[in-house]
Amino acid sequence: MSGDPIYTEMIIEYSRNPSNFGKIADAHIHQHDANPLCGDTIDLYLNIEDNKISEVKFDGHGCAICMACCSVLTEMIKGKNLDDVKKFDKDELLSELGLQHLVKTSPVRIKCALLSLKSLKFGIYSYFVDKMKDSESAGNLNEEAANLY
Amino acid sequence: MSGDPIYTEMIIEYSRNPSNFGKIADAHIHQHDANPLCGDTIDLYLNIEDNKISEVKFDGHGCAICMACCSVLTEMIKGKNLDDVKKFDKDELLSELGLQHLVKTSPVRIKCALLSLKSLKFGIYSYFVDKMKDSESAGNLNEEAANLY
Amino acid sequence: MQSTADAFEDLRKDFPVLNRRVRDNKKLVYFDNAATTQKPNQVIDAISDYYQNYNSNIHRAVHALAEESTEAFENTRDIVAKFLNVEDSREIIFVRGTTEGINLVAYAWGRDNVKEGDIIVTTEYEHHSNIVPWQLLTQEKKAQLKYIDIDDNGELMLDQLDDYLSTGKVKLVTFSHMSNVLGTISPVEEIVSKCKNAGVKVLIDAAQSVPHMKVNLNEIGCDFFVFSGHKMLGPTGVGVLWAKKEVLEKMSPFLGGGDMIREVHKYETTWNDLPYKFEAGTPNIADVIGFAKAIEYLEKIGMDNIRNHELELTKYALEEMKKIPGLTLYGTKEPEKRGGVISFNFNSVHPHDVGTIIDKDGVAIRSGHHCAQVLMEKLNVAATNRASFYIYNTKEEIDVLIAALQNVAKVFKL
Amino acid sequence: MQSTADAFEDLRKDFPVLNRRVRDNKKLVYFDNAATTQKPNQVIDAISDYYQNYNSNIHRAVHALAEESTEAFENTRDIVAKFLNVEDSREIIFVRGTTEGINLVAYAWGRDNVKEGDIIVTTEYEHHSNIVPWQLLTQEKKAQLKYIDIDDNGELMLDQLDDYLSTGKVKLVTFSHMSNVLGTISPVEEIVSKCKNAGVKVLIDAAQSVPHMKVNLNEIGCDFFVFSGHKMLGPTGVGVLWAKKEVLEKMSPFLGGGDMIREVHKYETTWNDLPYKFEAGTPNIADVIGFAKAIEYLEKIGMDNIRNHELELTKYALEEMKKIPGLTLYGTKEPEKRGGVISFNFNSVHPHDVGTIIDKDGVAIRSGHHCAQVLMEKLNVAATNRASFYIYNTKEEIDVLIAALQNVAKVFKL
Ligand SMILES: Cc1ncc(COP(=O)(O)O)c(C=O)c1O
Ligand SMILES: Cc1ncc(COP(=O)(O)O)c(C=O)c1O
Repeated sequence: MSGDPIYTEMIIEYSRNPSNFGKIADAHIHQHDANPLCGDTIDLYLNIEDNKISEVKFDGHGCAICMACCSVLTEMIKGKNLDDVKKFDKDELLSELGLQHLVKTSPVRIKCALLSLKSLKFGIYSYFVDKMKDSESAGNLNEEAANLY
Repeated sequence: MSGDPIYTEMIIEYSRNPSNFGKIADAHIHQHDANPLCGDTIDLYLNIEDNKISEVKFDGHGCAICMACCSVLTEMIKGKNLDDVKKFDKDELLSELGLQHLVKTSPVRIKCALLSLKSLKFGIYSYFVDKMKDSESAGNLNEEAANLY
Repeated sequence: MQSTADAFEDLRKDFPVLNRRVRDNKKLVYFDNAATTQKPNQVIDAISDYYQNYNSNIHRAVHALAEESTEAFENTRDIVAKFLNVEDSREIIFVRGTTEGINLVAYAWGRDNVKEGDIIVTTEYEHHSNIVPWQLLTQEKKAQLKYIDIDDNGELMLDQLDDYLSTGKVKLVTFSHMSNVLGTISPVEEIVSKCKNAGVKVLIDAAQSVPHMKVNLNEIGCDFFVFSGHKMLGPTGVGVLWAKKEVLEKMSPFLGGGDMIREVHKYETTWNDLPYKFEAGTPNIADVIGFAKAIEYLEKIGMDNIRNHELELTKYALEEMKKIPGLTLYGTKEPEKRGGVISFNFNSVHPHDVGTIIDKDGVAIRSGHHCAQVLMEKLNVAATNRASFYIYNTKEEIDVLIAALQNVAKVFKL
Repeated sequence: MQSTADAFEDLRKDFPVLNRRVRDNKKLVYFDNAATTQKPNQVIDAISDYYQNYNSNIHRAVHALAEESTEAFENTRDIVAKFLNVEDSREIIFVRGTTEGINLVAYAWGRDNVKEGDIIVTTEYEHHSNIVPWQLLTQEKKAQLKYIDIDDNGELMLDQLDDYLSTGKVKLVTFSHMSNVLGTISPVEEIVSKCKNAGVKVLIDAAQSVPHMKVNLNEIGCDFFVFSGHKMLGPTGVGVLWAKKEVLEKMSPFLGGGDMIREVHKYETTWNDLPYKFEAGTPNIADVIGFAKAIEYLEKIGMDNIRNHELELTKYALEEMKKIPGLTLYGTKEPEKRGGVISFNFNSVHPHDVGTIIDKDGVAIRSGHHCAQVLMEKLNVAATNRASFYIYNTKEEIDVLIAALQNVAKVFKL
């Protein structure tokens, strides 16, 4: 089955051994989200220091796609500046795993892929509201998260 | 249009000049009913003496079929014994006006034809309950009225 | 499109039922369009195609058929949104029809927002589906239901609205965009701006307007907007409730069940995003998909062309009917102020009898109270006859109606 | 019918979608029947025929088309009543589906009859549509929602029901006739008799039973009974609520609008007779008419034959699946106690991934929580795979599923 457009070595590997899997006690940001279509749930934990993502973990149940995307997303944002993270978009994430085609081919599975990103955006949204008092950025994040799929 | 199976001379005539049209003040029985399909309403008034229909009138709006049937029904039951009236059935009424065919040909118009009979049955039903304490007859009347169309 | 009358004549071929012969082999003249319209092959075929080729439940499964049906279903939402000029298609909620849509608002918004003493304003020319839900709500909440009366022209007396609004107790004003009996087109702009000034929510029953004229929801400024697919070439069993996202988000859910949830636990549940929060259970998938074809069909003709076509028919019919002795016409005399709906009575002949007699000539009109008994009470009649037009109707068909009415006079020896 | 397996093979020709090729030209194997079933030509054609020949709104008009459509619509009510062995077809109420039916009861019966402190009993294996409406109701009324748990075999622990009933506070016991995840068939007789002894009302969610086995409502003795047409060869958008006349007559109406009224006045309204009191607005006419053909189709095969056919498939599938290493089966091991629904998990592979991979081989199953998250919590999984069978499925198709599952192991290098 080499050449499977979804179940690449990389995705299977991540689904077995997800990166950054676990909880952060008393995280600055804790976002819970669910995919109402399949029952998958994830919890995303972020700590922020000096406007940077100093620590990130995720926890939950999900399919291989969801687990791989959570893994890659957390890897990609770790240590990043909040301003960069806030601009992070779905193409960056999907292309890292070669999953851009899902946008067109699978309206159902794309939701598995982007659940992580949606949680991230909603998670830092609250942070922008409460801590940064930056309602413009917050508004954008909220819109983006809602329109992701 | 001679030979019209519904709009016979007799029906047109009754619709112009209904029999027993009007109210009875303080009638022993007053039954209001409506045809929810078209908005027609009738009020049937009955006085009972010595177990006989001593007086009967009806009032309301209705189509030619409804008016003719009300007219004929009231003519037919006036002076009749309650026990006979309670057995009165739709064939008797419809055949008097040559409208038996409506049962098969027009599920909508049959309701116009039988509104009068339905009111009669519901009207004397209450009388059998309250005055005659004859719950068996009352039950039958109620069933008959509900199943008329 | 080619030039109008011909073009409209031409589209009759898309409607198989128009070839029907009824009763004694009479050509069908279908003038009961305000009740429900006929359907073009494009819509009928889309439904068959769905069942023959990709029938599947939607949203949740990952298999091929489910992806295809989900896409076709959600595509309809986008088509509806574009048709109404709604930017965010998540504001489009599929319901069975106008009746369910209004009840949804009465339950999910009304139960939370209407309190004892509050006022809900409706009008005398409403359909029962825009009266009864509010009677139920106001009775339950000990609130008050008030009516905007109509004048002799069949138009709303808007100064009454001012009086109601000035009490400060009005929570909702709800009215039909076009009366299904009189054809009167309501002064939407004026009503909405009065309500907005007073901070009052507005619901528009658009069952009779959306099928017949261009509607731009981005401009109207109402809060709730409801209509039925079957009155605009679509299948039975599909309707739309539109409301602003902010309003929908704050509303409690209506029906509970599958698809409207995010997570269900034994004792608590969180709600899904819009629009799914309000679409519990398996929806009417096939018919929603068919409905898309109805909208595409209408858009191809152009809503302005449709309005003009109907206006022409209405003018013609009014002219011809005025010539018939003993015929009473209801509603405004100005055709521009009304849609293609004409209610009338004929001497003292009961509408039911008129309906039955002209049906023998193949003419299908509606006779009755048209689910508008409050209006009937106002007009002081039990019922009226109603002829209502749509895109496939012609002047020749109106001539058939006129001739059939003459016949009624003969039967009743008038 | 000719002898069984052949006869069932033969009816595949009535289902056009079964000829579909999906993905890389794979033959479709449709095992998602618990979500929705495919439709035979007889049903599809009946819907087209309605739109092509006699489409009209029902009940109120006197013209030819309205008479024909009204008769076909009401005829379906009689057919449903006979199918369920219900004597009085006025007890048959058309709704959109199971979800709307249950919500109707929760609103129209529940709001009047459930008070603070009262108990409503449901089960751990319910579909969300038989949980969420009761959560909403009990929360609103400050009543309590209690669950009958399931044992390791996936069967209800009925002694818990005894405990609940002994409190004297139970107003309603509601449960699914057959679990849509485990396939478990509930012990209906026992539950109903316990409830009747306690004077407690019973609702049966029959979404998964009526399509697959003979049901005799005259014998069951429950108070409310609900199911969906689309899960039994019928069109989407039609379902049935049955309840005893005495119960329905005492109930408040649910949706307000046209057809459900007797007389509407400005400030008060009287209700129409049954069943119309609960059927507000234009119903889903075409699909109700199509639904009649689905029932006729099932009756021609015979519900007992259908049950046997599915039992055979289920036995075969369970045997074959047991041979697959790493495959976990849920629910009772005794095929006679279950319907044709098999839920399973495969090693640690997430059901979504299983679904996507076998879909490439043309096999359509469902992967997810099946709108039964309370049950998922109990089984301690987020989701399962579910294969569910119907009349047109074959053993050969089960072989395809088995082969496809082997493939999943290859992809995940198990
Ligand atoms: C047991 C059960 N109850 C209720 C439902 C809901 O039925 P519907 O979606 O047709 O309303 C389903 C199917 O999804 C079911 O399997
Ligand atoms: C103005 C108006 N409102 C509401 C309705 C009800 O629509 P439906 O029966 O499709 O729910 C109708 C049509 O019957 C109507 O004309």
